[in-house]
Amino acid sequence: MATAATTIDSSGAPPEPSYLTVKRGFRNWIVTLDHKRIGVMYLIGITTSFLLGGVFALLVRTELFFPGSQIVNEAQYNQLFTLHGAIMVFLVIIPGLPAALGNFSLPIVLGAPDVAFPRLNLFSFYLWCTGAALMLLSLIVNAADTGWTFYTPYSTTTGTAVVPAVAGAFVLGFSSIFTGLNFIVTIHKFKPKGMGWFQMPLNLWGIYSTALLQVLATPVLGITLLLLLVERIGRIGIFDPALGGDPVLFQHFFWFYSHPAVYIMILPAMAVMSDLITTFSHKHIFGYRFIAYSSVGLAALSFLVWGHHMFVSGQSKLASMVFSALTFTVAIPSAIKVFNWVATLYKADITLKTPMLYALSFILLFTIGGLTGIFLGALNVDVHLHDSYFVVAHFHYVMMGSALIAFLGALHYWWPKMFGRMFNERVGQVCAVLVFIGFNTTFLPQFVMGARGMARRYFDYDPEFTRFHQVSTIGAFLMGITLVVSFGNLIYSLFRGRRAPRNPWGGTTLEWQAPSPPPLYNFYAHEQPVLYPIYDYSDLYYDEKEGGWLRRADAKPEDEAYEP
Amino acid sequence: MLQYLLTFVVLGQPATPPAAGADKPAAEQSQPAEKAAAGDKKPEAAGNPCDKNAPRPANKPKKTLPPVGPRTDIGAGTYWMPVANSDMAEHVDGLFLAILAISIFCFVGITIAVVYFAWKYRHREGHQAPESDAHNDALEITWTIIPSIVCVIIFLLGWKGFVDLNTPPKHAYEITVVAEKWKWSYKYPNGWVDENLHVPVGEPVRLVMRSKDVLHSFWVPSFRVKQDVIPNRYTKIWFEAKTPGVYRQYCAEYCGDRHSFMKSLVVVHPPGGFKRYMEEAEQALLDMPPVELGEYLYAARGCNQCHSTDGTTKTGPSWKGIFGETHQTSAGAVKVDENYIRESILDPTAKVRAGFNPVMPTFKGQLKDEQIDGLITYIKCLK
Amino acid sequence: MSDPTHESGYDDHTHSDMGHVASKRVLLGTWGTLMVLTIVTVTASRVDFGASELNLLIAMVIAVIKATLVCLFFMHLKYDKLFHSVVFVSAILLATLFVSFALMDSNQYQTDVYWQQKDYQPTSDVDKSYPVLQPY
Amino acid sequence: MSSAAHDEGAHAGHGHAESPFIQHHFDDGAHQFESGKLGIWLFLGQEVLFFSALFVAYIIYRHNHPEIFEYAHRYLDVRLGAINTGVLILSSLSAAWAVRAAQLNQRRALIFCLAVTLLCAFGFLGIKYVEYAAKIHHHTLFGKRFAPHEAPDGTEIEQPDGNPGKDAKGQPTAKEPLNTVGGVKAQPIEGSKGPPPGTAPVVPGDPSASKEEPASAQAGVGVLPAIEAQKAAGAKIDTESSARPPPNTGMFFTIYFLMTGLHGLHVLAGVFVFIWLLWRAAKGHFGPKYYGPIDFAALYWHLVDLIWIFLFPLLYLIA
Repeated sequence: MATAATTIDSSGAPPEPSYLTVKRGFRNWIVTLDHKRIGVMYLIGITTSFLLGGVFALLVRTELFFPGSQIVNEAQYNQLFTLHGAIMVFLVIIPGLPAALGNFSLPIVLGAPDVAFPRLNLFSFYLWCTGAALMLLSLIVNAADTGWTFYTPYSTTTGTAVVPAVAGAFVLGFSSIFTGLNFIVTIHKFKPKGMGWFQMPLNLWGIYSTALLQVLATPVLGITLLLLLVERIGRIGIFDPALGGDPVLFQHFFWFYSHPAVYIMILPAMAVMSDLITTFSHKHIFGYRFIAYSSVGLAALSFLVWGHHMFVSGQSKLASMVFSALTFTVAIPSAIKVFNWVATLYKADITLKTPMLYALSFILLFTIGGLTGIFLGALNVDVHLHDSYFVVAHFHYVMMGSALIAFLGALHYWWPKMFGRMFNERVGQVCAVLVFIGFNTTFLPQFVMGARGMARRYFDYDPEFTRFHQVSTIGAFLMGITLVVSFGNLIYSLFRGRRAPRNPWGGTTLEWQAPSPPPLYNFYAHEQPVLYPIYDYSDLYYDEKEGGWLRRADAKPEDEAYEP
Repeated sequence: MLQYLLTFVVLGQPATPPAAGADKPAAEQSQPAEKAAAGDKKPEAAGNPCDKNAPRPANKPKKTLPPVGPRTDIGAGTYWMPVANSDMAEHVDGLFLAILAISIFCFVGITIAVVYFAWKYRHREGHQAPESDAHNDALEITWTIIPSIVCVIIFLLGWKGFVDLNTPPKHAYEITVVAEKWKWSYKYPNGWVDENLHVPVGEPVRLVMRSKDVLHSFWVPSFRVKQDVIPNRYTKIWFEAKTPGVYRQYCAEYCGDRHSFMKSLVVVHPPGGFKRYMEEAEQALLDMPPVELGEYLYAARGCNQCHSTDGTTKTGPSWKGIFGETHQTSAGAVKVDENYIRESILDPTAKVRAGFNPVMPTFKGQLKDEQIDGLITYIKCLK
Repeated sequence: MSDPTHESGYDDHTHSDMGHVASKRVLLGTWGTLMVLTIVTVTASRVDFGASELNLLIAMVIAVIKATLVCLFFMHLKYDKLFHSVVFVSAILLATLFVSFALMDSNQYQTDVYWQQKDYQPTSDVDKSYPVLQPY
Repeated sequence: MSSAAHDEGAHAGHGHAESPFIQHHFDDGAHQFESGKLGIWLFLGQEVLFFSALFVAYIIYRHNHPEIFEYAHRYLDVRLGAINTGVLILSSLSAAWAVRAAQLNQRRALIFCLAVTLLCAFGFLGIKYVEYAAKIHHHTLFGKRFAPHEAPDGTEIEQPDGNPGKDAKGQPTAKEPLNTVGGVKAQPIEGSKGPPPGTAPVVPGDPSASKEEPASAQAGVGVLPAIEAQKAAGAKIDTESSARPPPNTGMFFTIYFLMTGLHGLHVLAGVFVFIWLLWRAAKGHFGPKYYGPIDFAALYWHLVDLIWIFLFPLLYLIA
């Protein structure tokens, strides 16, 4: 990270070096306690895992271009989609927004020097690395071919390397728990004076409800995977039907965690999007309390609905009915959020910068993802659609279309603050639009294919689905290339990018008062952050020389924007 | 490329499959060739009875069952759904299209709002964000109540359909389905086991399913039914086919390497066709050489539960090398020959061997003479 | 769910130092009650209260009493911030929710479960139907 | 996991006016203590959910197969379980007392209480070792490895390889003919729900189970009348004297070893934490201004005791 970061301020040279340059050397980075460096290390890990998972996705899609075997045989194909699923879920999207960007932004937005437990934060990162290493071990030895859900009795009887993959997910679970625990204590104990619960930016509401889910749901994944490991190695018989066990019980254990897990993925995305939309609409958010309450409401309701993954997998009629009814309660808070975002755009002053393009495509893709969830919530329609490509398209719309697009939007939003460099706006905007087009080309045909009878996780398919698979593969490659280009654009900006001002987008949250990139303790000693009313843009004006937004209150007498 | 995009998004007419023409059932996937009961053999005089593939007597050519016709459900459905072949399928399609309409309405509404606002309130010279209030409780309440009502309605419709899907009529025709790693086998009441599911048209059929190893899932898109098949547990579904034809059946729950090849066909016979097929199957059953028929019955009729063929005593004596020996029984010493075995099958408690309990159930009326002869030959050959 | 803390993020502490100091009497009293309750629950298990559920119920009631004693006095929940109790109780509520839904479902389909699987050898011999135990 | 538990509590690091252990980013000792307290409570909430899955497995398998639990729990020694409960309650008392001692700056009392807690923990693990050794010796292990030679009350059990069992004194036990029947499992005590073990359940109103399924269903049907006849003749068939344990009794021990094993691991983790705290207390780190680690370790220990308070009746006291 050899960026000579300077902040443009009156005295020229910065009083303190930025967190990137304060202590150089690989060793300093590995043992750092600074939440920003840990966030950057997470970011590096997560983006590489994302590109690796993406490669597996493209291999799966190439294999499916024609029926019959193209580049891999059926066993390898099963390993490919399992790795694609496991890497994307456990390594990229669960730690993605909370750990990488949450770690960076949470303390600065609170105006605090660091998270509550810095060493626990570093310990979580080490756990993430151990989990990733175990997953790679499974990949190298004989990749697991059980699907990312590890359903028994197949996962306990297959000959592939399931134990390292499951052990990796077990360890990653604890990394997620400790991150969540850290964030809850930080939000409770480090709020600055004057920032009560309802003066907090919505991003923190999202991170808070995600952290609650991470702490209270992930342990059940831990115990489930522990039982799976002991079952597979020791044949204890808890999930083994021949010894009196019950495979459906494993599904209950697994989905009790995994549905809150999908909310761990989407809640931080919604949180960041709320901030993004209000910043680029240059207008106060519409319905602050409703968005905040729906975040916490989603966190609470997500514990009640796990049975809708098991409507046809041997769950009783009574339980299916109860879970279907509860599943529809979860649809309401999501709808409220989308309506509030659209209402925020009303009578706004919208600048379509890259992060805003990602935010708008998030709204549209999340709407499709949410609405297709209604199909899968209705019982008799789900009987037909379950385990078909309709489900594949649904969860890609919600996970990739919403959570990952939000991750990209947030990454572009905070990039100037993280690295003090502005990325190329034009390239960013084009990539955002191309990702939107590529995504829809990939997954819209899968809805139709799934409803027509294309089953999930199929290596070979009946010829009548060929056309849909071909369109989907083309879309997948378009999206893959665009994502690589957008990451390239960001990395290119590290070396050639324009210096970033403190407030490039005109945000009102505290991180935009910090220099970019911020010093080790986020704010200079003489420049403690001032808490302005939340989402009030009237005081901000765009300054050409600065290349960013300034506050009239800070204007010096010689500036023309000065008002006594 | 454009043509691909147009076919599914804009034109909206069902995408015709590239491979026109009849899709031969056992063609491209390695669908196991239609296996009649016995392999085909050269006609010749009957040789040693224990030789399973002994040449068949000339006058009895091997009976083969009629091959399954080509699939009739390709491209037959609407744009979204495969052909609806049962009235429950109609309900599912109805609810699906209702939800689809609501979804398209909401999505188009939101898209128009977003695009319009993004354009009308775009940042430009002299444009200030006009005054607007930060929250409006009445609006919030309305867009909470309306989606809730819609959701409740959808839930109720979905639940009603689900209840119908899970309560089979009393007189349904029952077929046992056994799923094992990458093969379905359908056991019909007359003992015939087939690779494809044959059902009569217009009659409710009930499937009692179990798995031998891992989770599988029985899914017939045309009937809109799907149910996981779990080891050590019976799971049940029912459907009533409306139109005769051949429909595709899939395994929907991931079950290992050849999960995508684990599929079969559902043959809906026109009225009377099913009965004819079952009779032919019955004949094919009895048509095997006696020793193979005996071995088949040893497994199919469950003799293997109590009698082993490798010498270990289980509930009953082992059949290995038993033929010709004399054993103490409750009615004195008896030589194990044809009529002792026939008597033990039909009236098990007549001469119970010493040291074993009279717990064998009688098979009187359940086994035909050819089947009993088959069992006797099989026992004779167990050296 | 959320507990509006004061601005400064931590409350002023009214006691001499940070936490509440438990008196000897409270500690020994709690310990004594816990030991007595243990003896009670052991003897109660020997008495046959008719239906086996009744025994389970009594044992659980005693266990819950002991648990609340430990929480309130040994773990200072009685004198502590409310949010700590909220966290602990919500964890327990989620656990009971998990138990009740899983039991509701499992109880419904038990009639279809059977153990005498024809194709498996009886459990006493080696399961030939399973592949050899993989190293991992 | 537990190494992280004490991690967020105590942060040895460069000094601050009040006590050498206050981290720089905390305003003062109280702020750090409050944050640590909330952190440990969240960790305890997480631990509750970590154990919840085992309680779910216990309740489901006990509800569906009560005969296994009634039969198998008699292999456990209630006296040892009760002693263990007493030991853990005593260690809870000493842990709570250690917190009090730290708050009142009584260093010797603090060291004494920590030592007592450690002793009790070792005692608990010792008793657990004795119990496990007994189980391994009697072959009452989990899953397929459950093949004990004698029933809970000492009478021999006929081994699956067919040789008739011997009672405690070594003579072949004279058994009613019924018990030698191989495939038939003993009839459970009346009043138990669930299908009679060992016979495919004849599902009421489900013709398929009996009509179509050959073999075991019919064999099962064939056997039941014999047992009914035996019962009609007034002979009380109960599991104690009968030769063979209910099928899959290994499931009880699967859950027993899972619960007590995981609990034992947490006790072991607690032992390491308390050794580390004893060492720091001896060096005089703790005082009224800084006793966070002691308080948080005590809270963790109380939770471990809490879990055992529920484990003991559930596993040992099944009437």
